[in-house]
Amino acid sequence: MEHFLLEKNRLNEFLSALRNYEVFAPVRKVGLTVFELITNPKEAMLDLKNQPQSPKRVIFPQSEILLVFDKNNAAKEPKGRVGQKPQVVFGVRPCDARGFHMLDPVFEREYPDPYYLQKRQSTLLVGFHCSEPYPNCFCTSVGGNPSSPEGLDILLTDLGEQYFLEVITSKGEQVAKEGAAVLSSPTSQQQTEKEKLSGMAPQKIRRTIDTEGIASKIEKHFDHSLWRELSGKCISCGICTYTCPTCHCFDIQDERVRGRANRLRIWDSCMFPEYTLHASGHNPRPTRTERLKNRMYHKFKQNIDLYGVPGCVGCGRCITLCPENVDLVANLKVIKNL
Amino acid sequence: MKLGVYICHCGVNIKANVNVAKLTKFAEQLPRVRVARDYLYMCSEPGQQLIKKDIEEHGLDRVVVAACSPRMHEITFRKALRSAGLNPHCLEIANIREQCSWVHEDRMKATQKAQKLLAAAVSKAALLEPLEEKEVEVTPAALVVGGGIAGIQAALDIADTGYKVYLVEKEPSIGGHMIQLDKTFPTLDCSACILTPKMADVGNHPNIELFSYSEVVAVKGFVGNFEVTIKKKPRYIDETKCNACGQCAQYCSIEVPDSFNLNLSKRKCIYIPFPQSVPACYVIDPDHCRYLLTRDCTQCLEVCKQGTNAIDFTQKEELVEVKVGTIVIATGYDLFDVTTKPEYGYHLYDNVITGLEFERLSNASGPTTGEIIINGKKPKDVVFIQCVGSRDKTVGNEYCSRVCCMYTAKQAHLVREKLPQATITVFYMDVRAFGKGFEEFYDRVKQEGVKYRRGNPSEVYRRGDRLVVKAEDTLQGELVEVEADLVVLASGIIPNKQTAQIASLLKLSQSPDRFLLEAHPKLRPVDSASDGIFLAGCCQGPKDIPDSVAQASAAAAKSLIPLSTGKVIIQALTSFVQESDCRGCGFCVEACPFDAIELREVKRGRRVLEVASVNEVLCKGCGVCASVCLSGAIQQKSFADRQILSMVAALGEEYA
Amino acid sequence: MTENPYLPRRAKIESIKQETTGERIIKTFAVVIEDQAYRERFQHKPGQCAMLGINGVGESMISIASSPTNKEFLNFSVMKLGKVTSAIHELEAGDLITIRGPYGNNFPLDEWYQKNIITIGGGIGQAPLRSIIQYVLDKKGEFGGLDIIYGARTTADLCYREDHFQTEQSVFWQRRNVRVHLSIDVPEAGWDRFVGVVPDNLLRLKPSPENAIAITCGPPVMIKFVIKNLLALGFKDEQIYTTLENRMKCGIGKCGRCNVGSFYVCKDGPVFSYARLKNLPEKG
Amino acid sequence: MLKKFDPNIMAFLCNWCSYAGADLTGTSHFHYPPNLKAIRVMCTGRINPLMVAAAFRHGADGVLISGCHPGECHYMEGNYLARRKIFVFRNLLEFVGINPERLQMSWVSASEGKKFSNVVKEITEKIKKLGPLTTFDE
Amino acid sequence: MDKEKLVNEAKAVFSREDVACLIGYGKDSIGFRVSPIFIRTRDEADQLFFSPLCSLSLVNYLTLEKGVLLEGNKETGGEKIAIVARGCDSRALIQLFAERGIPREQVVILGVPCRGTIDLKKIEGKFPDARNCTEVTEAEGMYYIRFDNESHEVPKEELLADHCKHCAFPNPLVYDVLLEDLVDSKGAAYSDIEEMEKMALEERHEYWKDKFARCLRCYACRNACPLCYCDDCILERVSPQWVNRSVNLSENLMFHLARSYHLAGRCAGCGECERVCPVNLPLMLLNRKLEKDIKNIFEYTAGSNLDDKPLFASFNPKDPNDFIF
Repeated sequence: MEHFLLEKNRLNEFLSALRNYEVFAPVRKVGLTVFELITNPKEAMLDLKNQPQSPKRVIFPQSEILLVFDKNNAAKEPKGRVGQKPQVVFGVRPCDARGFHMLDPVFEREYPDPYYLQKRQSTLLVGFHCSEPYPNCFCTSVGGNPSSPEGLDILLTDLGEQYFLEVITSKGEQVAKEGAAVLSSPTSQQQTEKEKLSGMAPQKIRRTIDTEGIASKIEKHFDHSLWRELSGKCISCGICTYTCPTCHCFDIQDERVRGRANRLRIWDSCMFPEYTLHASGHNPRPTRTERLKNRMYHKFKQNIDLYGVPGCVGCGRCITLCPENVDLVANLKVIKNL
Repeated sequence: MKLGVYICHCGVNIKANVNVAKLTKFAEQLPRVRVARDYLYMCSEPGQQLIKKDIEEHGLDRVVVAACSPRMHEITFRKALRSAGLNPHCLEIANIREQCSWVHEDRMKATQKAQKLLAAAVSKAALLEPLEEKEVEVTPAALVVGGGIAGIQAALDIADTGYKVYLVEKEPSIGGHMIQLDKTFPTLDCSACILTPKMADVGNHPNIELFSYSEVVAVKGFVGNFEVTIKKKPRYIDETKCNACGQCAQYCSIEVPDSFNLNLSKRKCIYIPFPQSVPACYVIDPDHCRYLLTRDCTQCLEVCKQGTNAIDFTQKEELVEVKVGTIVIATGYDLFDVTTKPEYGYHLYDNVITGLEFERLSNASGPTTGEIIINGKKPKDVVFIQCVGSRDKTVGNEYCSRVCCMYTAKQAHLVREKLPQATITVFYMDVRAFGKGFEEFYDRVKQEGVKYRRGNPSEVYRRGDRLVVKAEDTLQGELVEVEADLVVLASGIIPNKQTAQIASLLKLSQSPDRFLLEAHPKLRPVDSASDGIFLAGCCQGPKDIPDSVAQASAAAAKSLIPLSTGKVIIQALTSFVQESDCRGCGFCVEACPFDAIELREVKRGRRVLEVASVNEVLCKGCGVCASVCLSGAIQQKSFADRQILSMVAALGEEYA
Repeated sequence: MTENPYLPRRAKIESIKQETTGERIIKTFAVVIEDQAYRERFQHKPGQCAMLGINGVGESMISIASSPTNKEFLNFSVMKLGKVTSAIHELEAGDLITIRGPYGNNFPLDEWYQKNIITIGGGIGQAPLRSIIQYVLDKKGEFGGLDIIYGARTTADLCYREDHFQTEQSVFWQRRNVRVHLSIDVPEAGWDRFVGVVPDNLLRLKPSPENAIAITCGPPVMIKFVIKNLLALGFKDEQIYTTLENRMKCGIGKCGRCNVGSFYVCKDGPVFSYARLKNLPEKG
Repeated sequence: MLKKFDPNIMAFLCNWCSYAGADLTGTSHFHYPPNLKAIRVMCTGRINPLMVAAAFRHGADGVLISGCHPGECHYMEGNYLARRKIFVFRNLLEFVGINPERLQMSWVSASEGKKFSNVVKEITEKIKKLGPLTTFDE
Repeated sequence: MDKEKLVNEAKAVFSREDVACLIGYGKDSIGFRVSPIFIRTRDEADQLFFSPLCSLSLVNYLTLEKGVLLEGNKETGGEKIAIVARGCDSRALIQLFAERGIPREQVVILGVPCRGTIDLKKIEGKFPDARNCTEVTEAEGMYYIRFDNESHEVPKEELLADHCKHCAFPNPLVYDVLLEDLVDSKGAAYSDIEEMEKMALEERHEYWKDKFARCLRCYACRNACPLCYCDDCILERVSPQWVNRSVNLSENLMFHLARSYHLAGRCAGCGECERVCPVNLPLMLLNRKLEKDIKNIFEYTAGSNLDDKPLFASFNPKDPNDFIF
């Protein structure tokens, strides 16, 4: 695909040129960087170092109306779902882009999920080469790479004064066309510079784990008493799952407030005891031990069984944000060494 | 789930301001509603018939009536439900008359509001649960605490109906304050003469078991099933043997102040409080008896041995348990301690006395055999000071003692009768002569030459051998000094000193004036807030004799209701605990005004936990517990969180 | 765009039968899907489930308790437990309910030609078994014998009581090797059949593993002991089938919660042979 | 055209005093605005401030809690307990930027029919001035 | 703190008491992180340490999973739990004891007088690359920080956790073993709350709206709170449904109003809710606002006295009445 050069000081012009798109970008809100719809390119915060939440919610929102019930309680699909404006998500880290790759088969296979898929198809991901990974990043251990274009439509690499812009997909090409006015061609030197940066990127990842054979270890030691030790600190909150770019579990609830009745899907977390609680009171995963084990099983065994890859992109958020320091990488190492 | 909705026109009362036809149509489309009807008068027989017929034909599970206030006809409609075989608690009423059609003029808006009220009622109705009204058996006996006139009257009324009564009096004889009085106002009958026959009736009544010289020390249980522990103090005399011959007292060498005469005279250490005492039995004062203190005197024992041999120094304090269904509290009052008003000099001058002391002085059986003699002389100038300790914020008693005005008038009359030459002055703030014959009596006394001066004396002091009462006459607007050789302080009534103790024993409340609190000041004046416990006489507030007797009879009648029906119905709106949600924090236990909740141990896995448990008999259904429960484990029947929330949600929706 | 898998269809409740009067109330609903096209598309096989729901309240995954050979209506036996099932219990005949499905796998009936079928059920667990019982009865020629072993805590907790009694007493069915073995856990006056838990009844009856398939469904602890006893009686792993039940929300393998090992019960289950089940890490 | 703001006010009235008082307002035919809709509870002590929050969420612009005068509670102390909870909750509302005037409390006895209508008038006026509560719109 | 003393006292507790588990602080392998550790034998006590980095409260582990730790150690048969507790933790413990959340006799308290703890977000922000052997000591208003062979000095104010700045209870109010001499306490200060109160109502409204709109409803604030320990939180029930599952401003506000109201008169001020929040909600402002009002008006301080009646189960006839018609 094509390569371009974008002068940093013309980035706003580039974004403004995308007027046929709704542009989502990281913005700073109350001391927090979150992906939101922006109306002015200046709102974008291109500090990739501080993204406690992945852009997952742009396509798979935390609360989403599935059905609307009218006065007679007949179910209708919500208006506005069809024929949405295409979206651009700007400032995506390569790991988070891979996250969408992990979500895709879940929502595509067997019973295609129109809510996710429509948005996914009409959303374009513009990513940044990740030059300054978090201390807890371990993407290279789970098949990722800080400069990986996987899952992205366009990848930008910071060359100092310019961005090196790689078009990855045909969707990306369309965007490059719309912003063509501010794009130029890179020199071969810049090309080399970019490649050099890509080559260096993996070395910046400081946490590693050899995931080879983890799946079988998890299965083999499923009833090991060690799981209890690993989960001792866990307080069953939803931080790890809600900030995870690949977690997709949801709850479906009918809600009625002020006469508005909807069926919604809302993120759920396998860390919550209620998640598997039967109405009878029986709970197949009654304690943190079973739940933490299930999460690791899901990511590093079930996902491989189902889709051939671990359900983890190594973004490290669950480690960084865990209030009690439950450390996925450390835990994997414990299992690995069993 | 099938709901029926019944909308009342109430003649034109509702229909005029609420579009009933529209409301009925609206009701039809509400969830779960099977039938919606409107009718001229839903509470009428045909109206109720409409509901009953639908319950039977459509198999309705819940009924919603939109009509007048539930405080009007909830019972009517509950009965209708019951007679149609539906649990009476499966009813919800939407108040579209008092709180809608009668208070709003705009018919459209009133109709809209009625829709909301109805929708809320329907949504709650769907969540109502059938409730059971449980019954408990009643022990056919009553306890009366206090043997003054109120306690005597209550005990006799209950006993005469055929129920066992346990009457507990802390003094050696019943009679209370009334037996100490001379004449009663305004009729001037002799107090003892009208009381002693009643006392004798008590003593002789086959249904009354009298515990004199005894106190209640513990009460457990609840209406219908109280378990009472009574402490009998030792008299050192066998009640069954003593014939009150009085020989013992003649031989007793110890003399002590006679408390019955307010220490104005002396009595022996072995004594009978007064000649007509019931029981007619002597008692030994353990604080002064030489045998009991030092064992160096056996005079009485010896003389009694020759007679009935009733003296028994081996007697010990005894605890007796009785079971009763109801309790009447008639613990009476104490006199205001006039020494807390030092300006009146009671503690300094012998000729400053209290009203009750005057009663003994004036009483033919009193220390002076009825002659008004003070310091050996008949007083020439007598001053009465009213409101001593009543209506007085400085001593913390804001209330009127209700009897002082009249007893002062009576005492002034007695002075006039016995000392025709004396000058008599009464200082008063207001004269409250509100009772039957009171005003007439007050007039009579004034005409008898008793001088009433409006003003609150500031000081009583000695000048020479006489007293001077200094006051501002607020009618004349002048400072006056009145000389006197007898000053009578109309001391007010305060709650019995043991009231707080009694209140905590029986879990009763006290009003701010420290008297026991009635369940409702207007409608339930003799009930306490605890079921099965009733109040009679001055324990509830100052009263004169007829009022005390009336309240005593009322309390007796009230307490007879459970005794005669033989069972009490436990109201259904109690709280209940979802044990699996309870974390045993005890917040509800602490919050319950009726001590109806306790923590009970249950096993959960390996751990033994405590969970709340509601005593439905004690629970009054206020729901305070439910509002302090953090885990939502304790709920009130028919007012559970989910039921209230469903109404909130329904009121929040907009309806066309 | 593809069909919205979350969109339920309306179905009418034709009739309701209260099955139990015990602590847990079970009602069996006969429902008919309103939309004819969807009704025709809704072709289920014994063992499958469907999402029943009430718009504005929620949905609940319920096993289909009737056989596909019944073309008139679908049966669902619903135990009153949570918010949704309580709301379903409030419904009356003639009311509307919503449905989507059928979901999950099914019993491999094609592989069971001329085999003896033994169903071992407990409590509400008889619901999915009823589908296969009805199927086998309707297609009796395709199968060998049928032993229906079923128990509940008390007689008040027994589902499909009349059906079972009828089949039990029917000479017609006795001649065709259909036997019913009912039990209750605690003795009751007038009960002349077995008293004791279902696994014990199974041991007492000692069905032969020869040419047989045993299908069990019930509370987790019952299933555990039934399987143990079946193995003791000589049944092979491949001859034992069970159905699992987990909390479900979407029914289509996306919401995550119903996984057992790498399978989603809603779409890869609920039917598991013991051969498959025993290799799963979690067993409910 | 801008729709005139017609506030939705929910009230929790205790059975013994304020509900009876509100009934007396009716029997006396004192008028008041129809914005207020009452929910009967046995005692104000039953009211959990979360019910107030729920009322706001479900669309109330204002909430009134009314019970017996201090010392006159049918259950002796329910109104005192309610007062303390409501006081704290009002402060919490104010702290998160919700005008505490939206949560009103009154003591209305069974005999104060006139007072009840005045309370309703006053609270309705107050809420009208404050405008709709939009915090819970979403 | 002297590690040796801590370890020795912990070991002594194991020798003296029938302890199944000791909950203390252990150094995590990475950066400045400190983890709760669960010591089950005497020898493991060597892992314990305490430093200004110990900002987390351990009390919630006592009640986690229906108090699973209290079920004792099946191997050793111990029945008691020992816990390292700072001033705020001791308040939480008192409150727990008073509410019968856990019996006093089942807990052995190793009290630590606390000089305030470091906000992990602040120190990680300052030294994002610190990896190994981090160590922090405090002296005279400065933190001395060593890691990866570097050493730094940072004024205490810069790193101190916000809720520690206003701490009125640095010393444990209840303990079985006191690990250090008591430190001076300043008494309650609410300058932050007073600042907020000065804001215009609308301004505060906007402030909180922005905050609550970010809430993920991950329930970390609740789960980390030592006093949120219901087995089944009412805010997650569907009947009655106080809070819908939807994550939006309205439901989030419902959740947080309910959460802070449920802590009124109960919050021990440990700051866990705020510390664990992944979206930095200043939840302690809410808790401290109520704490302040309750202290000033009702003269009530949660977790200060075992015999106090619950705030909302008691009243004073003289409670404020002037807001009532």
